[in-house]
Amino acid sequence: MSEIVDDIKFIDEEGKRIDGRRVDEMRPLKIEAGVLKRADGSAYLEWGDNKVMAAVYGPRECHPRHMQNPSRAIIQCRYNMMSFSVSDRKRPGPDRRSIEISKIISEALENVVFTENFPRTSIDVYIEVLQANAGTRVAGLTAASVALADAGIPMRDLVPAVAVGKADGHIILDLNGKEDNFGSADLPIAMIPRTGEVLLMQMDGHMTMEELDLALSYAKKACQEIYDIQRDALHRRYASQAGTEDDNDDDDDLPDEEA
Amino acid sequence: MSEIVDDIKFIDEEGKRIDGRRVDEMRPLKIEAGVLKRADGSAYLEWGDNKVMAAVYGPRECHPRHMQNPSRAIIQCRYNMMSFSVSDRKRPGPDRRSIEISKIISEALENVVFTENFPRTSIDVYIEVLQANAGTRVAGLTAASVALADAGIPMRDLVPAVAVGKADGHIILDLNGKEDNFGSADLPIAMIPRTGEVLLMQMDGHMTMEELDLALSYAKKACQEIYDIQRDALHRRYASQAGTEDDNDDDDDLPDEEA
Amino acid sequence: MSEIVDDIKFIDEEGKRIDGRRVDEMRPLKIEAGVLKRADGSAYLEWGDNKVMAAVYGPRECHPRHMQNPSRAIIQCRYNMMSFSVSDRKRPGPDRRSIEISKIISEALENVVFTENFPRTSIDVYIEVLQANAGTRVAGLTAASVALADAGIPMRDLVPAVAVGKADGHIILDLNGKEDNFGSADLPIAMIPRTGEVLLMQMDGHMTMEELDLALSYAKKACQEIYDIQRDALHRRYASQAGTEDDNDDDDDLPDEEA
Amino acid sequence: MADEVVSQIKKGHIHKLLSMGRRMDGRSADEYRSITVEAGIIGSAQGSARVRIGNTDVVVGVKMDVGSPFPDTPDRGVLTTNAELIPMASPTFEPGPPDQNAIELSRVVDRGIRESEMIDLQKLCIVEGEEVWINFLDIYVLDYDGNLFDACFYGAVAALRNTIVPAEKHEKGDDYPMPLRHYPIQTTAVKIENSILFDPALDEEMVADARLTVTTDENGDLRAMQKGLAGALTLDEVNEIIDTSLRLSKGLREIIG
Amino acid sequence: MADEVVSQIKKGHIHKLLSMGRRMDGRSADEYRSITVEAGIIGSAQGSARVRIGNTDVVVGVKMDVGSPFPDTPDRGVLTTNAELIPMASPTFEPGPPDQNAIELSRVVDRGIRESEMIDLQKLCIVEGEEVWINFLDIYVLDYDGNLFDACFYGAVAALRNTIVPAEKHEKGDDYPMPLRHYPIQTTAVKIENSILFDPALDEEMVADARLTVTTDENGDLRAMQKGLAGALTLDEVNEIIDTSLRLSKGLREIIG
Amino acid sequence: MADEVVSQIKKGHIHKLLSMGRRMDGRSADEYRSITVEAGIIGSAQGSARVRIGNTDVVVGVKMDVGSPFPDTPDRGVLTTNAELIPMASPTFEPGPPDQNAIELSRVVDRGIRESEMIDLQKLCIVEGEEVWINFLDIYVLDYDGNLFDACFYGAVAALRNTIVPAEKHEKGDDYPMPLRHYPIQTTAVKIENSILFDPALDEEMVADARLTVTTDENGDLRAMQKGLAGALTLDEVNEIIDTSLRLSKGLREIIG
Repeated sequence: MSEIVDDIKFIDEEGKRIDGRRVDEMRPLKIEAGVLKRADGSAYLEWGDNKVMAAVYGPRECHPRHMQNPSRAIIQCRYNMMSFSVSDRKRPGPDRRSIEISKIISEALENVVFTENFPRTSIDVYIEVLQANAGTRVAGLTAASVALADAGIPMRDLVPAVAVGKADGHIILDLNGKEDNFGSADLPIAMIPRTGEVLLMQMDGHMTMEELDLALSYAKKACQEIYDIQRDALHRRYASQAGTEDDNDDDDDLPDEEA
Repeated sequence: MSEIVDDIKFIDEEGKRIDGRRVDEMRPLKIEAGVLKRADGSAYLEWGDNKVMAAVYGPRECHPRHMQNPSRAIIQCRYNMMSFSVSDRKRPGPDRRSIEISKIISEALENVVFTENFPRTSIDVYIEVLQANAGTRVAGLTAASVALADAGIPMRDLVPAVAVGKADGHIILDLNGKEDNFGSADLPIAMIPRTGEVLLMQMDGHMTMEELDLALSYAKKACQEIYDIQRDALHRRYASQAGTEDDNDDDDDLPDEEA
Repeated sequence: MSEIVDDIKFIDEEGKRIDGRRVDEMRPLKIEAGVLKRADGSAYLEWGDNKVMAAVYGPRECHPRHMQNPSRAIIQCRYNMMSFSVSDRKRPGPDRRSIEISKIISEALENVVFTENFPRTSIDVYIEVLQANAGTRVAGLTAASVALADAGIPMRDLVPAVAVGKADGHIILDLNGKEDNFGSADLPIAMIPRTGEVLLMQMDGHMTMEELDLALSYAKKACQEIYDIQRDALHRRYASQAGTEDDNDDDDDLPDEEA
Repeated sequence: MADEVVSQIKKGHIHKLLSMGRRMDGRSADEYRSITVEAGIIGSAQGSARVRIGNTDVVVGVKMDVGSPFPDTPDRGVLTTNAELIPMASPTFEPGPPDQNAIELSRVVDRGIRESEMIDLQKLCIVEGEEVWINFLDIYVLDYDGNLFDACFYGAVAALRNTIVPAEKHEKGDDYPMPLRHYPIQTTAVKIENSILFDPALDEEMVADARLTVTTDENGDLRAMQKGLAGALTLDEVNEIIDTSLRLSKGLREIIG
Repeated sequence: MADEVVSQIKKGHIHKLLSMGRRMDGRSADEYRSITVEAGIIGSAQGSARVRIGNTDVVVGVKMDVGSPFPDTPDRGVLTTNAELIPMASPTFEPGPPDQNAIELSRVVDRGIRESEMIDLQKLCIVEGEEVWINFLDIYVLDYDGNLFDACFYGAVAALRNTIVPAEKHEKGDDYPMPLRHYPIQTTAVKIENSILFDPALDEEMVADARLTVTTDENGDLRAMQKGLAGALTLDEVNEIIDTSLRLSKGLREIIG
Repeated sequence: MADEVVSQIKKGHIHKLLSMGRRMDGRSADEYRSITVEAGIIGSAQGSARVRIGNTDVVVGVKMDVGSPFPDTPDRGVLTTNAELIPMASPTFEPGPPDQNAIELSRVVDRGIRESEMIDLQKLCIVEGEEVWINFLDIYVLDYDGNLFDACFYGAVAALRNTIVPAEKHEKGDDYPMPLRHYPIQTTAVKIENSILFDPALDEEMVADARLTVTTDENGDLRAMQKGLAGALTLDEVNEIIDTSLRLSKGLREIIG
């Protein structure tokens, strides 16, 4: 969060944001599953002006050896921003921010994958941000869980994630680039709609307890919405794989063994 | 190739170059084999103002393990310019240029070594440029194949290499430093005289098809000349090793099993 | 040693140094053993304005494997200055100076540890300089040998070390920061009092042979003094471990099997 | 493998105790171990502190230098936070550049300091767009027995409160204390099965399912949070942790002060 | 080992097909797979393109900044090319800095762009000896199914043709299109036993003996070449590949446009 | 393991010879192997030398450039010494940045040059506080057969004595020889059991207990020392080595000259 705030008007008299959204309205989100050939699973996502590709390899032999876990698979996520995805060119290679994000995304995904089915292996998740416009970590996690499902990896659920923030004194859902740069709080969160479980959560900035409550309520609603889009992407993927004979709307083929 | 060209005269009225050579004339080339004690094979080369040392270790256990090839030896070449070998001091350690050169030299040498005789091993070739004056990659490859032979590694042939280029509108053989800096094309090439096989070839700059033909004909002739100097270096090496009793000119002791 | 010397007065008319010491007088030295919980052994040292922590782990499995010695343990010391321990912030991570110091301290400690008792293992010694004021390498070695003893590692003796130097034309013992910066010679040395054996010695600057003799005689006396403080630290440590019933001054519980 | 077995046994033991409402060292669920703060112990630093929470032991130093501001904040000083998990502190820490654990740690500490606006960075501007004070906040862990997040944060806060801007040395006028605006407090809790435990010791951390670090200010407002580990928290648990954090923060603020 | 066996079987299969004059996917020897070019897809870049050749998928972006020229070319802009073989694209790609394959790839693409004098670097000089435009040409491989050399080169050409110099943002006057002089085209062929195959698919690359990449300009002149792999080419084969490359280049130039 | 066995056997052999007062190659204890110095062999360097001691073979080059002085020595040129133990020179040397052996080697050579005040660094100041000559002293080991400390030191001394400051090229007036004040000499001895041997060959180094490198000047004063290896030296042995070093230094100075 920048400290230079609040002289810009982010919410107009009619309660509309600079891009015309309501405070609790998400940017348009599109997800397509199964977009890469070599990867075991993949998903491409456009969310507002974010463009994110996720790919999954595994379960496969874990390198280096000493990281193997004898009782389960480990999830190794690598979140990366392409050099041209941001305003000033970013040097290729991991920086401290991307290493932290990779870690918390790995942890969130570990929660839903049945890692105990694949001892000693690694499930590798690669997230590449082609174009960034606020909220890339939640976009990456949202895409990654679709890619995991596309790879056929047994999961107890999908992981939708979204950021809520604060600008111009208002709690707003799914900050865009400008709102993020000049806003005064940011709270990325991943929540499983069915159980209300929080798998990823960070916060920085300044929020009262009341604002936090509002923010979490926005996030909860949005995660349900994102979850539906994730499921839809997988439906379309399975339908296209299965051809025309199995183009129904039944949920049975989705990876929710514990539903 | 620099783009600043052609206002310098590289060929005079009599067809002579700035160092007095004809367009199809090589700089003086001297090779000495067996110049280092610890290495399994070595060669020192002076070619115009280039000074290059090559050393070979192996076949020996391949590190790291995962690079081992179960059916043959791998050739690992490391081409390096010493920091003081060029006009402006070069930082020690590999740069992108030297990594590319190391790769293409490794590939060229792989062609002639009977790698299938030594599964799971590595044959390590080290090329150090003590002083550089255009054409160091072909000088390095030329020296390296002599060092391989000196190491007693079975090879089907030696690999002579040379650069042809273009300056002042003329195709010229074996560019020196000035011709290289201000020339308009460079074509390093390694060719086995007996078979005409091309093992290494790169080109950058600007050449018409006719110029390419001329360049390749110069290269072919030069490679034969270099090849003879390589063989001569090995003869002298064997003669000195064998002492006086075996100082003949016979080719039989050279590594050309398929001759 | 800086070359800018000698216009500062380091010894006054009464033979006293800028901090009031005589030429052959050490700065106050305090050592406490057993100050960390996780490490197998540890020692904290304050020596003038130096503050140094040493910790020992091992003998333990040696990583990487290829460094294992089949007939004995290896000693791996890592000397490090904390970023804020010096006047201008030092970037974290090893620099060339600390790598050299780590090497010579490892060698000195190898002399006294019965490494042959622990084949294939590593004994890891970590020295952290919290605050530096000249003589940190000898302070580190002095602390490290106490930490080794605290770890219960069999040793034939402790290793006291001190620096002697030259400033203002005088040989002086245990240079402080100012004397070190503007002095004209520095001679860090580790010597076992009982045998007079020199385990670590470096010198830079300018000394006549007579000055060297004087310097070594100062060092010898100081090493005995330091040795007594090391032993005292271990006594206090053992006493506190043993509780009140074994609070005697007997040397038998000290690690000098060959005494 | 052996580690795995020991870990399983330890886990069983801790779970059994927790089912009886007890922790291994006898603390209550929201009780911190003994905290000691020694400020100003490093003379070569502009500010410093050594903080112990139980056996966890960290040292923090602040070095200040004059340098250029970032282009997008020309009128503010710069804060750079680094944490080193040196191998002295634990058999599991390895030499080398900070790994993902060290990076997360330093970023969480940095976020707590930065987002609370604890430092008045505008008062660390010397000439707008040209010269500002650069703060290097360096954290070294000497002994690791759990809850590094809080130990390092308290060390950072104590070191900053103790920092003197070295203006004279740089010929920028008289020395003055680091300009501070807030005194944020942070707590860290873990969830083990259905228990929420504050200030986890190492053994508790090893078997924890989820972790939540919460930073609040004097007004009881949120300044930063970081959830960690693969386990989930319900919103109720999140709220419970935040409430307890606020309750604990007054006592902690007095200790760190 | 298993890889080795599969590779042997695949090699046998490909050789058998080739002996009957056929390729695995039914193409003729000088036929490219389907090529698609999407230009301008990255709004945060000054120029960009995503290129697919069959299943091979690459994205290229151009970022421009103002900086200092190299001392020996004070009146020219700077071109820096980097290729990242990210592990997303293939199970054989590993994280980390570019390896020798990525370096060769980026240097071959760079050479084709640079030696063809495609960019008029003199028009990217702002103040001689002081300020010029710096071009970062960054290539990311998303999906690797063979012939990266051409896919990346086409991506680079398409991205450059689509690039707008961001002069306004840097207060250097009005934006203008990247100044280009030539439209070079590159082809890559491999030799497998006695067959020369253009646009090798991954399976073909895995068993190829030699590789030749040829860059030519609109006049049919050579601008760059790179031979790769351990196999040999005869001069006749070199000439055959160059002739075919020239023949193919017109069609390719229209597709990349 | 095999290495260990061979090493034990070699050690036994060397010890047995030494007990009879002999070295493997027939030298006396204080005798150097044949030393050859070729100066000025690298035209692209400002100074250079190739030095062989027996089969040990090193090449040293000096490159000079104009740059900024260190803030604390504004009126002096800068010396930077680097030694590369390239894998060409020994099967035990590995590619990569300098390891601890290479670093100790370069620092010992540097210390001998620097502490002897061999170079008059003040004469390498161009404009105080702004421009000075930067000396890069780069050492490459081509063939390693023991006693690199001395070979590299002699190479450095010979290269410096042969260096021409490239003032004209940098438009700083006429070229002139490197300003030198002293001609330090260094010797290295090892202790094997109770013998002190100068100029250890590789086989001797492999079984040595302790090593002492001594640098002295023309006046017979000490300028630098470095003890190495895990073995101990008595003060008597230290004095014996220094005495012999002084005795040998005249002859060595003439050879290196």
